This record gives sequence, structure tokens and C-alpha cells, in this order.
Amino acid sequence: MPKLNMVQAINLALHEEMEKDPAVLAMGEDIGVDGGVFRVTEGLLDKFGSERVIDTPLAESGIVGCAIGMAVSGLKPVVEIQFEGFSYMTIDQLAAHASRIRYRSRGMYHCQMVIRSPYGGGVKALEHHSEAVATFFIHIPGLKVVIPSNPYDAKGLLISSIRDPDPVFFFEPKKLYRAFKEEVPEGDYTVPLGTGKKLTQGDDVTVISWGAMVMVCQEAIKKVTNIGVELIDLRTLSPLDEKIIIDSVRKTGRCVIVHEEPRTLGLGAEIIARINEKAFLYLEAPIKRVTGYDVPVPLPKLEDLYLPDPEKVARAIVETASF
Amino acid sequence: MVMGDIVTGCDVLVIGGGPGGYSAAIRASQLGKDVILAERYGLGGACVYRGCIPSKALIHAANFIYDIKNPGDMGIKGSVEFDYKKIQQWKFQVVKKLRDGIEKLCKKYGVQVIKGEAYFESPEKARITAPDGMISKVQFKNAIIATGSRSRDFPELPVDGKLVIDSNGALGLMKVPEDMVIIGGGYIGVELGTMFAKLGTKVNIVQDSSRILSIFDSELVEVVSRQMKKLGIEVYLNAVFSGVHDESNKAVVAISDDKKKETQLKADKILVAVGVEPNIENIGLENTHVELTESGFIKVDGKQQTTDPKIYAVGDVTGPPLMAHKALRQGKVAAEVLSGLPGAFDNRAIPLTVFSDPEIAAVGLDEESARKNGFEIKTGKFPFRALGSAQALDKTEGFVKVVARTNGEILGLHIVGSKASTLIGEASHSIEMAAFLEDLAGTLHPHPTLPEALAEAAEAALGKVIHI
Amino acid sequence: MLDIKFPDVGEGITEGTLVKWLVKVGDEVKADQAVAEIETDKAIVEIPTSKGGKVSKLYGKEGDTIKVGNPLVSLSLPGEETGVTGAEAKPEVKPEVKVIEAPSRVLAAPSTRRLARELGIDISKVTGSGPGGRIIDEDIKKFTKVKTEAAAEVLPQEIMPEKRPDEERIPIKGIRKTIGERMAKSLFTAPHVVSMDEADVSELVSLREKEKQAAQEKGVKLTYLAFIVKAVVVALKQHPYLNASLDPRSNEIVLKHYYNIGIAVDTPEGLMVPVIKNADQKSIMEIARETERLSEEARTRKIKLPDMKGNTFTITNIGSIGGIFSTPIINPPDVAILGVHRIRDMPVIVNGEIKPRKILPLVLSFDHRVLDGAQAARFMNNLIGYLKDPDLFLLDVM
Amino acid sequence: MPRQKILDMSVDWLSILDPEGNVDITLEPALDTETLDKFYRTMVLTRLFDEKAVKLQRQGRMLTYGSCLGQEASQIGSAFAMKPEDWFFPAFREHGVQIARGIPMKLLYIYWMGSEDANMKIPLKNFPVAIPVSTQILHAVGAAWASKLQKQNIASVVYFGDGATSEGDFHEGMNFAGVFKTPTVFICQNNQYAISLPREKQTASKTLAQKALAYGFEGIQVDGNDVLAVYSATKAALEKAKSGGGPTLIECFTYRLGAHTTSDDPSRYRKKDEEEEWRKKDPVKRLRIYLEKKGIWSKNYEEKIIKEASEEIEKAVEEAEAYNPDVSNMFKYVFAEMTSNLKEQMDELSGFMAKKKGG
Repeated sequence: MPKLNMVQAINLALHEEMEKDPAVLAMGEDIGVDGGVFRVTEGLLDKFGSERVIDTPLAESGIVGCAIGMAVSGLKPVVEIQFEGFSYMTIDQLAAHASRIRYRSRGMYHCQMVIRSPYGGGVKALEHHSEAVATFFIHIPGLKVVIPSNPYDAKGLLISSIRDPDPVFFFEPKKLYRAFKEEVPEGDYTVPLGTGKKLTQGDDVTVISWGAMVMVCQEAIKKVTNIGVELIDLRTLSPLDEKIIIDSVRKTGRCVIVHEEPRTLGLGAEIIARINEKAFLYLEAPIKRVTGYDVPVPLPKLEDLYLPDPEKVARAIVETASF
Repeated sequence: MVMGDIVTGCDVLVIGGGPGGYSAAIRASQLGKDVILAERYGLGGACVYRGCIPSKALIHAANFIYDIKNPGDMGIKGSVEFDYKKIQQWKFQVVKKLRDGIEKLCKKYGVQVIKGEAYFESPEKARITAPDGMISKVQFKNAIIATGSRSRDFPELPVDGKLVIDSNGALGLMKVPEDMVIIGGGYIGVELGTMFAKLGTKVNIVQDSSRILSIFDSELVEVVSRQMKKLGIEVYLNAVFSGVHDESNKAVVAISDDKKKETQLKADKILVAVGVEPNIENIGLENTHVELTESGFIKVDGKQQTTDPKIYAVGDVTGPPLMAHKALRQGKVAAEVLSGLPGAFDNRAIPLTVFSDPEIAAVGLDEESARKNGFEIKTGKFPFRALGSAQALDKTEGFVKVVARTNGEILGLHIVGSKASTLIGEASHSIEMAAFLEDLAGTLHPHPTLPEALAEAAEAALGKVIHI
Repeated sequence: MLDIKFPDVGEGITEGTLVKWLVKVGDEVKADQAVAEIETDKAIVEIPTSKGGKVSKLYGKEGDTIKVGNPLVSLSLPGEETGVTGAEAKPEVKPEVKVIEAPSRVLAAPSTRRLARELGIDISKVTGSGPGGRIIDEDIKKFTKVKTEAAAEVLPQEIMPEKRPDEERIPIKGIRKTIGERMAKSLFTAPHVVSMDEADVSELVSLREKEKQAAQEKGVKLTYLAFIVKAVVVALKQHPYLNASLDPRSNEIVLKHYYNIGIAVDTPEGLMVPVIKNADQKSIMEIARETERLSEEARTRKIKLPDMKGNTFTITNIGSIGGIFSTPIINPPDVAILGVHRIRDMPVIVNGEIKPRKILPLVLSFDHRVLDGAQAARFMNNLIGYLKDPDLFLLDVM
Repeated sequence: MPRQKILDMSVDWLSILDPEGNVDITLEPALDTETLDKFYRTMVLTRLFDEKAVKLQRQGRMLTYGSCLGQEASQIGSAFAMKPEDWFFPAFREHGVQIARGIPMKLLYIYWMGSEDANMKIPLKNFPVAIPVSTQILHAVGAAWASKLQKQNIASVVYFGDGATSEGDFHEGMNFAGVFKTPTVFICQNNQYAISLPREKQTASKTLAQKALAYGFEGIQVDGNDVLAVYSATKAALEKAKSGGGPTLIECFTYRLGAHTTSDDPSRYRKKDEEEEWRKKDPVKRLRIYLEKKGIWSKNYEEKIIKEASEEIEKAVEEAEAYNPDVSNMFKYVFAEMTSNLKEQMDELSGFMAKKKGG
């Protein structure tokens, strides 16, 4: 079985899914001839031609708006937004239409489409190229939000997203695009949406994270001795896998949530609310959040201080465990 | 709109695609490691491009031509002409096949090859700059430095690629020069001098010390010196380069010997072959904990580990003997050690060869160094002229000499003569297996073949040889 | 910038007093030059610097105690003062420098040398039996066996009596070995004191007789132990120092607000101690069922490691087999252990008259570093009170 | 009355200085030696600044950077037509305009090495770099509109590329400018590529300039490598704007000689001979020939300029690399008054950094 990094895994998923289903097409800026600024859509144009792999003019709202028109007429567009910093222009079409066409037409029409975008910081890039914007989209009812933390899940989740009848925003943590390789099987397999994954077993502290921060947590756990940490990778941010969170917190009674999104109204807040509703009596320490600060992501000279790092997470785990 | 720098993660970053580099990369990949190999020019390194392979190919061609012209008195009359350009094209085909072969091997074993120059930014991270300037960043758990060596420059005669050339330049010449002056009597000077002499060039070798091929036993070198004289090669010992000026269409090199005697030598080409130096500059060593030896090579232990626990080093860059076969073995050792296997470069013997005429090959200690190491020794010598097969092959110059401790443990085997570079393989195996004279003498060698000389030499050392 | 540390001088020395500085700030020192004299409980030792450089800082003054591993002197390495140009200054990284040994000449074939490396043997120490001292594979294999025996020989001769035919030798390994080690460590670190007492458990016995049948129907073997565990837990809540442990690193007594009760179980391999987690939140029935399950798993070696960890207090029931009193050894990291013996009919004077009563001998071994006799006695009185009239502690448990 | 044509519009092309340095004397703007010297010196300085930035990136001393190689004329020509008080709204490639507007190169390097602090000291009326494509167009229209309402005699000049003309903000900005006749000059640097998409795939319109007609004002296509043409067109547009004539769209027809940024590989989407064709139309070379004919340019004049420029750049790089931003800047400039929640997070971070240093 080949070892692939995340770029290769996503590329493989696109190739296989477009092979299997002629309705699936890829559109976005610089995805055809150039193969995508991160080379994620490499080779699609040669294989499927310019009718199904479309280099569009530079207009994010235009791209998503047209994709909605295509989706309701039976096509399954997979749209690339070049950077999450440019996704704000898609919120109008997604929030006002794509997410509620099924609701408005009482099921007569639905919007089967995926919006893919590189996500998050840690690559020393320009402004608007290191942001974490998930909260904007989690808040839109009718839109699913998915983010893989490793190549295996990346392929499985993308295939599930493409086959999901409702619109899905699929964020790809660009810091992990080439960070490591792992076994990624060829051929058909899916990772179901809406399910988190327990990466480590432990009875003392539950650590919840997603995307590029999962690797940060894994590094942090190495720094922490004699504390049994249970690391959960959410994989799908909306709809949230409540069961895996509640079961774990009921067992450990202590929880740390790690995300690079800004702290206020980050998904961490929602998770704490759900825990308070369903596992309050089990809590033995206040839930701690290690997140980005409530400031715009600074340019590279200060970016590393903004982002959660293994040291901050390790300290949070120790403080929560010894509360 | 813009990517930022995406760091590629891997288990092992190998810097340099020569014998040391590609063997380490492939072996590590076979052991399940995710390997990236960064090579500035072409896979195969100096060995394939400007060293072992091209030189041996051209030497073979030159010998072929020379042997036809000088068949000896066997009753064969021969005449030959050759197109040197076509020989060069054939040589390039050989080089290309080997490089493509290595490329296929890397692909087969999943080694990711990146063309570019690597530079350590820290003990865990490196930057690879491709020829077009694009930079890729690599994070590694272990790195293996296999940057090899390059010919040392001779300050008074900077290589300009036209008049003054280095070994790489010499191997690439499209026309056989009429007159050639070679600065340096090491194995490169002797090998290329012999080759060009056989192709018709008037060769003069200038050596600043009292002996050419100084690391070999003087008796061996004696035989080669005699043959070089026959080939019309002039060797100037204790001679130093003192200047060069143009005269009509040729350059004239002035040299002076220890008695201040001046000599003028005509030269179309001046080959500078004064040794090699390790490629340790601008690869960012200062950002790691790798330390160098006094002589400027990378310090490594028997497991090829440098003083930086994450970083290994193999091949020429770790110091003499500068042999491709040492690099190949060290590459595998490094790959095994960092995969947790008990590898170690603990070879008792590293064979050295010179493709002169006749060839020289030696392994282990010679008489002088054996005594200096405090061993009581006994030696045995067997001349090829006393060997049936040598007579039958009409190649009777040279001899085999064995150096052993009084208790029979073989310390060194030294050969000068036809096919010496092939015979040394068995000699190397003997020393590696810690063989005794009885073992070598007791081994049956097919008759009539040249290797018999090894057994005969052993018997000579045991005082029971019958053929002399 | 490089810190020269107080190196580990061996023989388990962990600290020393700084007698004299041999250098001062600003001195230029060469590699291996002595920088300080330190007195350990073995000798006065001169500490060398591993690298040359300029002394930029001395840690501590003469007379201070310095721990092994702490920095002694910090040097600025040659060429560093001039500062490094280029974007980031050289990253300040602690260099773990490895020493490079020269390869040695050894009379052995490559395969033999590799075998030595695989068995982790320094081949240069092996004497070869082949011709002229050449080392062959058997020499390596023999060397490994010899090595262990050689260690054995170190013991003085008279302790090793020669083997007698009528003796059977069983090597100490596996569980036996670990139990031995744990017990030795516990006994020799914690000053054990034992206080003994008796509890009149007649009420408890009749209560158990009454409930035994009902429990049986539910498939639970209702033992006294289950009641005792419950009683102990209730008593522990009032005497937190018995449900604690001593953290040697930070020298703190750690009071535990959770109650995991270890139950000593006799198994073919030897004593094992499964742990009932959060016994305070479990009913007596649950405790009984879990004790039964864990004991069975322990006996059949199927018990999982986590079920043997996390104990805060331990009860040993060895007495049920025999003996009136015993001195149980504390089960680390606890600070106390309760030994429970066989309930026997004993004549007891009850307001002037002799009455036959059910008497349960109890033994408490405790770590005198953490507990005093008085606290232990008060705990025992509470416990005995509960055992005397069970409804007292059952109320508490409802 | 049957069908009849009701609208007939056209777009002009303006070129004054051809690639070989010959000038059309009927259109040649009257510029004194001092101005021409300023044009040439700034264009050379911009090119050297740009090349130095790419070199720094290749040595890992500079982050990802977008080169303006080949667009010196359309940037410096238009910049020098502006007055200091006019508003300047850049996208992210307008290093030449910034240098021409007197922004110290040290600050530009500090920004592109990764710190917003550079913008603290950039003179007013030079809006900070805007990365999201075309968003700055609306800001320029707003600023011009405000100056009109406040009866100030200033205009705003906004720069964007061919890619931006597909974004909604471009069309909305142009429409507002047309409706409210705002004193805005839209400079579209049509450098033929938006990363990998060639201009003909960006829009079906024959020219970008004609898009102004749809919004009721004039558009003109100019030889973007001809500094004189760009200067003249921009000067005329600014005069019209300040005299109430409303907005103008100037399409500078030029070429992005370098890569989109240092992480882009143009060979994937365009041919080498196309780049060679455009190298022949180099804006700096043709101005040199023109100045030589006018007796301004000479060999040592060139050497002097290059020497001075290089020294200035080396000094700027040195100062920029020495700059280390203050961590509190991350929190200080979110609101006018720092909120308690932000104060708390700032203390959390400095506490963490202190503990980390303590080890």
C-alpha cells in the first residue's frame, strides 16, 4: 500500500471520485493548467479535460454562485477557494442560498457541492493566508464543515463529502499538506461525516482538537508524563460528534480544547456548552481552552506566538490534571 | 494567491546522490523509512560523472588501442585508428546508462529525489534550493551527509577549462592533446598520464615529492615507473611549478627541481591533479553540532554518526581512503544504524587500486607500516613471470607480495601486474576473514590463472614455495 | 554560550559542596582544564571543562551545595563574541556532543563481529579459540553465558554453598521477582508500625446471614470483606491521612479524595493486589461482585494491568487462612494497610456478663513518616465502631 | 420606428515612446531633465529593490514575495503624475509606486519580512497593501467621494491587475464612481496573467478599458511599458477628475516578467519565447535610449545611479533585518481602547513566554 502525504491523498480522492461519477467536476482559480497553487488538483485537467476541470476567472462569489446553479441541475461541483482568507466573499452565497435551498424548496431542490480550501496558519505566509475561519461557516445551518488532520482521513472524508447530498465546506490544513506520509489505500473507502476519532486512550484528561492542532497536541502529550491523556480528533466540526465528547469527559472529568481559531465563539465555546449541558456533574476541573487570541492573525514575525504550540498545550494539560 | 513555505516531513534526508548517498537512501527506504535524496547535479555523483566510471572506460579504450599497436612478438601484426569523439560518445552512453539505472532504483524503492542544493537551517530542518531558485523546506528525523569531495585547486594554476584543466576536464576532452603536463604524481596523474600516453600524447608528470604514488609500497611503484618510461612519460621528482608563458600556439611550463635546475615543458593542456578536498562549505554545518577532524573532514564513529546525534556522514566527506566502495558500504551502515539495526563500518581492510600499466592493487599493511605498528613480520613475494598463465597471457611484469605476522596472520597483500585490480578482491576477502597464510596457501586456485600467484606468495612466506 | 555541568561522578553521588573556584569570570580556559573543586561524600574532586572558551558566568559561590547535572560554569565559545551576522543569530541549542572512539583491530570475520553487536558484546573483550586467537561464533555465545556467571562469582565464596542433591532450585523471576522487589523497597523505605485490635462483629455476622440468600439469587457471593471495604471507606473519609501517599520528589503528603481499595489476593504465582476503583461510589453488592471478578481474573492471570493500579488503601485477607495476627507490608504508594483475620467465637464481657461474641482481629500497618500512632488508633476505633453496628455506616452509605 | 443604433462608443490606445526609444514628438510631454532623471532613477531603484527581495527570499531571509519586474513604467509613470495629497490605494505588487511616493525601502522590507509595524511610519494618503483581490477599489471610490463631499481638490488613484476585473467589487466600485462622478483614477496593470490564467481567459471583452464605458465614463488603453504614455494619461485623468470631470479607467498593457510570487513556477503555464518577446519591450531599456538621445544618460551616470541605489538598498535591508516587533503590538491595535478580554489574553501570553524562558 503506498505511503502518501495529504496533498497526494486528496489528489487521489479527486481522481478516483471524478473517474467514478461523471457528474463530479472541479472548478476554481488556477486549478487546471497550474494544477493548483499547492498542486492538489495536479493531473486532473489532462485526465478529465477542460469541461470538468475549469480554470475560472478570479471571483470567489461568482464561482460559488455558479456552482449552486450547477448543483441544482444535477452536477456535483467541487469548488476550490484558493485560501481561507478569501472565503469571506463566499459567505453570502453559502449562507443565503446553498445552505437552505433544500429547506426553501421543501426538498424539491438540493445543493450537492463541496467547497475545498487550504486552511490555517504556520506557513509564514502573507496576510489573509494563515487564518482559521471555521466559526463563520459552522454557524450556518444546512452547511457541513469538515477538516482532516492526516492523509488517511483526508481521502476518506473528502469522498464522503462529495457523496453527501448537502453542501460541505472541506478545510485542508495547509501546514500538514506535506508534513508526513502514511498508508493511504487506493480504491474506494469513506470516513463517515459527523464522527470524531479517539487517537489515544487515557482516564485523566480529555484533549479535543482538529486539523493542524492535532499534531501539536500529539507533541504536547509526549511532553507530559504520568497523566493519561485521551486525545479526540473531531474531524467534522458541524454536525458535532457529541457522543464521543460526552463519553470521554464523563470518564476523565477533565477537558482541554485546542484550536487555532480565535477564542471568542470559537468551536471550543460550543463544546463547553454541550459538556455543561450533558456532563456537568462529572467535571472535576474547569474546561481549559488553548486557542488563537482575539486578534487578527499577525504576520510571520509574531505568528508563532499567536498559534497554540506543544508547550502551551502541555502546560494546560498539567494545570487541568492537577486542579 | 501565494503559498508561504510548506515544510515537507520525512524520516531521512540524504544530501548528495553519489555512491554513499544513493546506497544510504535506497537501503533506508528498504527498511521502511520515508526518504528524500537531494542531489545538486546528477545521481551517481563524482564516481559516475567525473571519476571512476568515465576514467576506467577511457583507460580500457586506450589499453585496447595500445595492445593492438604493440602485440609483442606473438606473430600478430596489427594497425588501428580511432575516432576519439566517438569514444567519448560511447563513454557518455556508459555514464548515462548507470545514472538512469540509479534513477530507476530510487523510483523502485520509493526514494523521493529532489534536484537542488541542500542547506541545514537547524539540526532538524534543511532548505533545498532548486536550480531555478525555488526553495523547498524539509523537516527530518535523521540526515545523512554524502556530499563527497572535489579536486583541490592549485593556487598558482587556476583551472580555466581551456589550458589548465582538472581531472573532470581531462576526461571530457574531445581531442587527444599532443603535449600534456600533469601537476601531481598521485593515482589520478598516473592513470590519466598513462592513458593519454597510450593515445599518443607526450606526457610530463611533475611531482613535488621524491616518489609518485607515495602511499604504495615502493617496490610496486618501481614496476609501474619502468613501464611509464617505456611509454615515453617523463616524470620529474622533487620538482615544483615555477611559471607558464605562451610560445607560438603552445604553452611552455617552467619547473625547477630541488637543485634549482630549470626545465621547460611544452603543453597544449596542463592537468592539475594535486588531491581532493571535502565538500563541507555552504551546506549550513554551522547550524548543526557536526564537528570536523583536524584535516577538515567530518568526524564520524564506527556507526557513521557525527557529533550531532541526528546527523550521519558517509563517503569521501568523512575522509580518506577516498574510495567509492568505502562510500557504498558506509551508506548501508548508516541506513541500518538509524533504522535500529546493529550495523557498523568495522572493516579490517579497504583495498586501494591504481589503473596504471601494469595495474597496482593493495590491501592491508605494507612492510614499512606493519613494522611501524610493532608487528614482527615475515613476507613472501612471487613474480608473475614464474606463473604459467602470465606467460600464456604474455603479461609477465609485476609480482604479488604478502606481509604476515610471524604466527601467519595475513596483514597485507600487494599486487602489481596485469589484472591486479581484479585479483585484490580475493586478497581483501582473506584479510577481512582474518585468514592466515595457511588458509591462502591451502586454497585451490584454478590452473592456469593469475590468482594462483596469491597462493604461491603465501607459500613463499611459509618457506615452502616450489615455483621459484 | 555553553554550560559546563557538574558531571555524574559515579557511585550514585547526587550532590557535593563547592570547595574552591579554580577560575574566575573572564578567564580563558582550555578544554579539560579544571574549573572547580567539589567535595562529595567520597572525596574532593576537581571538575574539568569539556570545551575551551571564555568563562562568562560562575553558578553559585564557595560553600554552596551543587546537585549533579546543575550548571557550574558557563563559557562563551571562541568566535562567538564577534556575533554571527545573517538573519537569525545562531539558535541557542544545548549541544549533546558524542565522543568518537577509534575502530579497533579484531581478529574476527564480519559475520562474527555482527553477532557480537547483536548480542551487545564488546568483541575486543572476547578471547578467540580459533587458530592464533581468531574469534569464532561459539566464543561469542560462550562469552554471554560466562558474563552472567562471572557476575555471580563476584559474591564471596562462602555465601554460595555448593549445590546439594537434596535441594531444588527455582529461579526467582516473573511475578515472584516483582513482589520481592516491591516488598523489599516498601519495607526498607517506610518505617512500618503495626497496631492491632479486635472488633465485635456479631451484628455484622447476623446481617450477612440474613442477606446472604438474597445476594445468592442475584449471583453474588456476599462476603464479610465487602462490608469491611465499605466500613473502611467510610472511616477513611474521616481520616484522610490514611488514604494518602508520600511524594518523595517534592516531599509532600498527597491526600487523595478518591477511594481505590486494593484487595490482596493469593494466586498460584504469589500475592496479587487488584484494585476496586471509587469504592465509595459502589454499593456493597457491587463491591462483592467486583471483588469476586477481580480475584478470579488475578488467579487465572487474565487481570489487566490498569485494574492493579491506582490503589489508595489496601486490605489483606490472608488471615482467613490462619493465624491470629500478622504484620502486613504496606502496598506502595499507600501509607497504610489493614490486615483482616478469621472471625472467631470468643468470650466477651458485656456489661458484666460473659457472652459468646463473634470477634474479628484487625491489624493496621502504617508508615510512621506520614501517620502517628494516635491517628492510626482513632481510625481503628472508628472502623471497629462501624463493624460493631453496621447500620451506623450503612446509613452513611445510603 | 424600426430598430436603430443608439450607442456608439470607442476606446483609444496611447503610446508615445516605442520599445526602441523613438518618441512621437506630437504627444511627447514637456518634461525637464530633472523630472526625466527622477523617472529613470526611481525605475532603476525599483528594479534593484525588487531583485534584492527575490534574492533575500532565496536565502531564506525574506518570506514569500511578489515581484513587480517589468511593470516599472506603469507604476512610476502614474505615481509621478500624482500629488502627495492625492490618495494612493495599492494592491500588493505596487512597490514602484510606494518607492516613487517616498515610502522608505526599509519599511517595505520590514513589511515583506513579516511585520505590520512597517505601516506605522508610512506617510499618510498611502493606504497599506491590500491582499484580497479588488477589495481596495471600493475604498478608493469612497475616499474620492469623501474628498468631493468635503470640497477638497484631491483625487484617489487605485491600482489592480487584470484578475481583479472579474471580482464583484471591481464592478460595484466602477458603477459607484460613475454614478457619483467621484474623482477616482482606476489604474489596471494588465500584466497578462493572474497567476496561471492568461488575460483572454479572464474576460471575453476585447480590452479591459472598454468596461468603463458600461459604467458611463471614459476608459483608455495605454502601452504599460511606456513611462511617458502612462504619465500623460494619468496626468490628464487626474486633471479631469479634479475639475469635476469624474473617473477614468487607464488599462496599462504590460507584462509580469517575474513569477506571480517566489512560490510560483511560470513555466507551468507560459512559454519561454513569450517572455523573451516581452523582454524586448523592457520599459527601463527604452527610457535609457530616450535619455541617451537627450544627452542625459551616459555610462558613468548609469554606474553612479546603480552604486547609490545598491548602497541605499543594502542599508535598508540591514535595518529591516535588525527590526524585531514588540509582542504587545499584536493586542494594542485591535481597538482604540484595549478591551479587558484582550488585556487578559495579552497577560496570558506574556506569562507563558516568561515561564518558557525560565524553562
